[in-house]
Amino acid sequence: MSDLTLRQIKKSFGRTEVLHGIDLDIQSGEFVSLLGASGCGKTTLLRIIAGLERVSGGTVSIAGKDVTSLPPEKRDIAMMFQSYALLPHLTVAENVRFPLRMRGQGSREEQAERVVKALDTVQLAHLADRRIRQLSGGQQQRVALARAIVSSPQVLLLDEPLSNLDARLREEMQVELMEIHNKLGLTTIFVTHDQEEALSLSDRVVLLNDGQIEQQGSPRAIYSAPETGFASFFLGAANLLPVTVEDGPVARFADDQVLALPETQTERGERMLLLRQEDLKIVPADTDGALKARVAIRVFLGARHRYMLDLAGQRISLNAPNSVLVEPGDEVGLTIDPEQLRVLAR
Amino acid sequence: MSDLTLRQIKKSFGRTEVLHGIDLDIQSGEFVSLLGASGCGKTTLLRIIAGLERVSGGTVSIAGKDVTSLPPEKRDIAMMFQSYALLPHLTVAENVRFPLRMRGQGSREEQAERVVKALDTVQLAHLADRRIRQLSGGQQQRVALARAIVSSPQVLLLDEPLSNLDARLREEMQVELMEIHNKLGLTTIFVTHDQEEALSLSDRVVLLNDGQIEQQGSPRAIYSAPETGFASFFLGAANLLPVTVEDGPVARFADDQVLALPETQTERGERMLLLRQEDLKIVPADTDGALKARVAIRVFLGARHRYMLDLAGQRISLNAPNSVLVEPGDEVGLTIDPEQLRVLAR
Amino acid sequence: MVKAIPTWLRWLAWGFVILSALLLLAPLVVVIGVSVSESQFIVFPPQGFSLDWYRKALGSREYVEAFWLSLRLAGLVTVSATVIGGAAAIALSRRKNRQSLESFFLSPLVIPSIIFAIGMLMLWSSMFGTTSFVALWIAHTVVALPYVIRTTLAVLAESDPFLEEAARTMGASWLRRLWHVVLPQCRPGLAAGAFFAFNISFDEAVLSLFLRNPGLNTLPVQIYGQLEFSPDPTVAAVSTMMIVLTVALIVLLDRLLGLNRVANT
Amino acid sequence: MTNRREAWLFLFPGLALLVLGFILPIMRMLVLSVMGPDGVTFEHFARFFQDGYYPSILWRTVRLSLVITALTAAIGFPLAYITSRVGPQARLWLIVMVILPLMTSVVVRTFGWMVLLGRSGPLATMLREMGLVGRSFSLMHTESAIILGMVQVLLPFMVLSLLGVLTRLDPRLEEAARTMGCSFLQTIRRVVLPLSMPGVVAGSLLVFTLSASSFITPSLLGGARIEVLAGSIYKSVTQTLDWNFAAAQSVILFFGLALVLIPYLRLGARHG
Amino acid sequence: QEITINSFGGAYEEAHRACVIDPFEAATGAKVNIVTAYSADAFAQIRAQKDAPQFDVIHFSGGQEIVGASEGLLQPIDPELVPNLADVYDFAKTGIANGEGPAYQIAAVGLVYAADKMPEAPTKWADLLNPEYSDRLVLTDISNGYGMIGMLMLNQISGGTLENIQPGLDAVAKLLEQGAIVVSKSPEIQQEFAQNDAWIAPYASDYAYTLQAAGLDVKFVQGEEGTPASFITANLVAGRDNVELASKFIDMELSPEAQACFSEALRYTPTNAKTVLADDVAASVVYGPDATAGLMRFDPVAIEANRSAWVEAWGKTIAR
Ligand SMILES: Nc1ncnc2c1ncn2[C@@H]1O[C@H](COP(=O)(O)OP(=O)(O)OP(=O)(O)O)[C@@H](O)[C@H]1O
Ligand SMILES: Nc1ncnc2c1ncn2[C@@H]1O[C@H](COP(=O)(O)OP(=O)(O)OP(=O)(O)O)[C@@H](O)[C@H]1O
Ligand SMILES: [Mg+2]
Ligand SMILES: [Mg+2]
Repeated sequence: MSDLTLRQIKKSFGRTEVLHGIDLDIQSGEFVSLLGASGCGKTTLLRIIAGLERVSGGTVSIAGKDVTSLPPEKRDIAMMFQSYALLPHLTVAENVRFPLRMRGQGSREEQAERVVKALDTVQLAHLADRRIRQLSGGQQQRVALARAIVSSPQVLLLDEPLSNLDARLREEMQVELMEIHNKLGLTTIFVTHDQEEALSLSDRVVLLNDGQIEQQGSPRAIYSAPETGFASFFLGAANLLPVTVEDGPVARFADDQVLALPETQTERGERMLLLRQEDLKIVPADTDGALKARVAIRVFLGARHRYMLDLAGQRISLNAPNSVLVEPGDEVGLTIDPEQLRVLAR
Repeated sequence: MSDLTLRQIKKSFGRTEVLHGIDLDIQSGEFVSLLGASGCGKTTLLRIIAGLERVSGGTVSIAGKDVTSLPPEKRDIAMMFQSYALLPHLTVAENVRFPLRMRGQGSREEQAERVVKALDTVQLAHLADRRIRQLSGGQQQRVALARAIVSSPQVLLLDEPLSNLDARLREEMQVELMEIHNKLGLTTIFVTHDQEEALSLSDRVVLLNDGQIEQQGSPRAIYSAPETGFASFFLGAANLLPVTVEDGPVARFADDQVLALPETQTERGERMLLLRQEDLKIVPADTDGALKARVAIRVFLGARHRYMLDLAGQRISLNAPNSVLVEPGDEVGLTIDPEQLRVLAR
Repeated sequence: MVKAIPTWLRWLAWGFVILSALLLLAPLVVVIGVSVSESQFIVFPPQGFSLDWYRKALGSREYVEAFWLSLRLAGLVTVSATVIGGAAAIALSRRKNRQSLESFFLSPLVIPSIIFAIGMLMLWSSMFGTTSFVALWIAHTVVALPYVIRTTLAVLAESDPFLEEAARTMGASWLRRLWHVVLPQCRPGLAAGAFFAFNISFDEAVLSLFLRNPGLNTLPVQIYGQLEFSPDPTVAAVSTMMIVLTVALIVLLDRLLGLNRVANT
Repeated sequence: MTNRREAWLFLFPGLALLVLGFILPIMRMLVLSVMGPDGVTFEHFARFFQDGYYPSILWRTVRLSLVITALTAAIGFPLAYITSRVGPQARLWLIVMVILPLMTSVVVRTFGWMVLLGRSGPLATMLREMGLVGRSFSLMHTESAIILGMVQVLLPFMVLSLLGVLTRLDPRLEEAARTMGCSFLQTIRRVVLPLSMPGVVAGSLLVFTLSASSFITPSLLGGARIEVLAGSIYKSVTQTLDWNFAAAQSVILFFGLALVLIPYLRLGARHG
Repeated sequence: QEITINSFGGAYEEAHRACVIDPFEAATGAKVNIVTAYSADAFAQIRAQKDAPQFDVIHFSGGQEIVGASEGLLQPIDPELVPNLADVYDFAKTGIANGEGPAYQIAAVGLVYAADKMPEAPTKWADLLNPEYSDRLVLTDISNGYGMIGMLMLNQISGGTLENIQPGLDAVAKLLEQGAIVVSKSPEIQQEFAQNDAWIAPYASDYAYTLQAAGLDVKFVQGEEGTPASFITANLVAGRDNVELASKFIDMELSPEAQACFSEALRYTPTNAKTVLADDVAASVVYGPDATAGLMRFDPVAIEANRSAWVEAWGKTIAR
């Protein structure tokens, strides 16, 4: 019902342009994640979709209708702000009821019911009568989330909605969000700085880099086939190493170790080799065909360890389950399925 | 030089007590993480250490001296606020320089130099002259971080310093924090909601639950030997299942499947079985001695998948590398090293 | 914490408050003293004790009528100035380039009221004939306007711009936004402005002096006239009653509405 | 409704009121400043500047207003800060204390000062009994009396203007400053004061203009011998009936004040 | 039917009501609206209201009728409509021809002194110059009508004239140097006598009586050098339509009964030759054809012509 289309969206603050022409089509009911480095323009893009920010160029249309200059209250959206923007003079429950009152949705009793439900969803029903200033940071964030989901808008915009929650709560909230999304078929646009969150929740991931869309696609596609160095670097926990691709085809490292490449690799010359962390396996150093590396640092992460290894004069990192346990200083081998290797331009 | 000791710290807001007697000793130069659910009192505890909040009971001492009623400016601390608390009337650089000016550290030039260095650390040197309101959320957080680390206080208090940063930046900031900590030997107390961050960075993890210390210890100790259900649930990505421990010793599940327990297990009767996610291995359903479970949900996380399995009428979850790939609906087997099993009271 | 104030400073603060109270209240003590004095004059310390002046003030038709007129006028002026001034301040606070408009709205403060009074009287007479309550109302509103605008603008300068935006995304029309978000935010400023407006009107003598007619005698004009010809403690009695009334009203409001709770948000 | 329409809707009543209810009437008066018996003339302005007398009145007016403004700010800021930070009950009484003076007629209040400051008033009597001053000592009819009286009359304007801003300050900013080594007083100076600038500007604008254009208190406390421009204008209107000159003086006062105010407004704009 | 007038407030207004207004309303059945306005304010008001005046009868005590008449704000009185005018002393109706109203009362200006404090009672204007009294002397700003007359009198005894008031200003300057104070409003005079130990002030008989009535031990004497007088005039305002009723009101004010009543209440000198006063009242006012003939009036036209310049010169003289 409400496809969202952005065409050549540009935005400048004073003389600095922060969005350089964004083209984006979002299907009705889609769950889209916006991913990108800090300061790349995610919030600005959301604000433009919400109608809070005037564009410097380009058009926004919803369901085929140009809404570029439609004021936000006329768009059927709900937005959760990165800074929450809770109304300090209202209680928690009043804050959550606010959009319902404003949109005149339902009778007083229905509204109260929906507020209770939304607060239950974020596990804050017991604080309904608190003032905003008396809440902890995470509690405030959850109130903001409840306020965003309480009315059922066509488009739900969430700006880092879970950043201040502990992992447990975060997981539960993710599930709740998914359920709401599936049940109501909302179009949801979700800004997050957590790749796993983006990949696990969304139908599509849009990767922003410095005010431009770097790549977009399904989580699987974008993860397994990053098109640029930035994409692979940013998305996967990937290592990029300079190599020379020679006939074989093989990749030759700076220290003359070689690694077989898939047959499909036809280009030759100086390239970057992309080694995704999870494709690398630590094996005994004397394993056949394994690359040789030395353990530099080991960091305990609980369920796994993070290793920094020196390979051909470069520092690479990977996570390994606790079942693999090597010590800093050890020489180890690294194997990788040639099919998983990707070669990018330098 | 500056051991920090908390003794029986209590704090009430009005009639609700949010800290119920916290005892904590922190060595000079230690890096301590405070971990706990949203609203459990982490920020409140930091504020008490900083001298911003009056205690309802108990004492705070630094280096053996009771400082419970010492005003914050007399304590040699730096604190980063969860809400940043940046001064809107100053520029980025002025904000960062503020603590230096106030403490009269160094000449004008030295201060400028240190400001530049701190801004470099958080990768914001190019925005030094911006106003705070013109920054993105993550940029603001980084300014707050720079302001906290620019002076070299005895005690550094960080309240979720990295929550609004993307994974890449976050990792880099973690490394920077570690380096600063190691170089200057600061006592650092770090609130985070990210377990991996807590485990990887800190010398000690303090787990708060509802205003009380649930458990504390080195990352390894606390992770591998959680003392309570809450601790194991909160820290590891752990599954807790009700079982009956019978002679053998074995654990009998609700559907009469049994699992061998280590010999050391002497108690019998109704217990909870703790299955840590990373200890569970998905194997073909017909593997000998494997528990049988059915795949309910599979979620793509990029480097791995998250599976929800139905085991003996309960839902358990675990992450598995992409090399293991099973479909929802499949029957699978689960194996686990008996030594990794832990039995807790119901 | 803000509570962590050095002890000496705490004492200093109390000393300061006491001195300020002295400065603010000393003349009022004189006024109250004079009002219960037996003496016919405004002398202090009071000589004897008598409530005659209260009897006289309350028994005087002129005083009572003037009081009600002033009250009605001040009430209306408070409403009109607060509404018009508040709206203007809100609009101004949203403008980027507002300095010239802002100074324009300040101008009634810079012209001596006598000039305005005479000008108003001339204009009104030539256009509408004899002056009326409405003329007084308009004139007082004009004078009270800058107060509301200044105080409201000051408060709005500190407000969080995201709040109104958030309300917009929640579908709040401009009116609802105004009512539910903007007004609560500028409440302290509006309250101060409204109070000033009331007071300006209630205490305004010059405009009232020139714009009045036989049926339009405000309390300050009445007091002024009384003082000119035969100053006696009746005016002190009237003022004392005003003081008592104010305190009573504030305390009552506090008991009923919890002014503090409201002011605290 | 679009933003622009809304802005105009909000501004319109104020603008209309000001133009029709203020600009129009004062123009009728102010044009008199350039009107002579035979057409346009600047003689009234020339008269003002013919010798040092009127300029000295203007200068006194501006000077006194500045002193009064500075004093009210100096007293009003701490008072407002204390008021905004004490408990609710104390705050209520402090507010009552601050606004009470406004609830008595200016004239009556000023009479209170006249009694206090007069030759036989408590103050002079006390000083006399301590042998510090002579028999005829009186604070009345001095600039100090004007300043004292005006500060009392105008303090509420400053305090209430500031109070609104101060109560809305985010307390965490002060806390942050404390953790960065600011003492309490430094916090006030470095954080609270800059952030409450809009309130300071608002309050001092009100106080400054009020003290420059009021004449009742100055003329009663300062006496005939210490004239201020507003008093002189009043005199020209009602006593010497020289309205042209009154208008000229008003124009000059207007520009005199504008000269002081414009840089100040700019300051306020920067902070706001 | 109704008319609108101004009165001066306080005790004056009470007397006005009792002596004129109430009888007038009783006699004519008309209603009288009173606006309490001092001469100066009232004048400013009628000037500004030229297009739609609200007053029918306006009273001035400071010579404003001269300017008013010359600006056409006032309407000449028709003697036919004001029969009592015939009995009024000539000097009190000199301006009738110009359109000014007649004086219906005269306030004599002399020396008001604190009887209980003065070492010896003053008798002449020159006593004001006695340096011993200087820091107990209260002068009145010449923006006040009585203040103007007092200053002109000082000027006269110091050798000045209406063409040259410098001697008067010099005398004032000297007095101020010696500690005299200047007030600008009547209530301040009361304040000075009641609270601040003032001894002597050149001021009017009516106000002296007000002070006495309020319980102060003050006395009024006429100076030997002469007694300048301030005239309170009743004027018809131009542009109003019930001239007849207004004229009747003025007639009532000029009647012997009303004048006697006023004198009784406030010790004004009556201007109607036929007025009869009780002895005790007569003793304390300037009364009777001879005595009134001895009153002097500074040429109001000259005063009006010079007022602006004098006020300015005075201001410069007294400025600190
Ligand atoms: N002023 C207050 N009045 C009442 N309760 C308060 C107040 N401030 C905090 N609380 C409560 O105290 C508890 C602890 O708050 P605190 O801010 O320390 O939590 P936290 O552990 O930092 O949580 P988060 O991770 O969400 O930031 C919360 O439940 C909160 O609701
Ligand atoms: N008012 C402004 N004036 C100038 N530059 C601005 C302004 N607001 C934002 N910017 C800049 O625009 C860029 C994009 O900001 P935006 O808030 O959209 O980033 P973001 O992607 O949401 O970042 P984050 O993850 O840190 O929240 C940033 O570099 C920021 O510095
Ligand atoms: Mg953002
Ligand atoms: Mg917190």
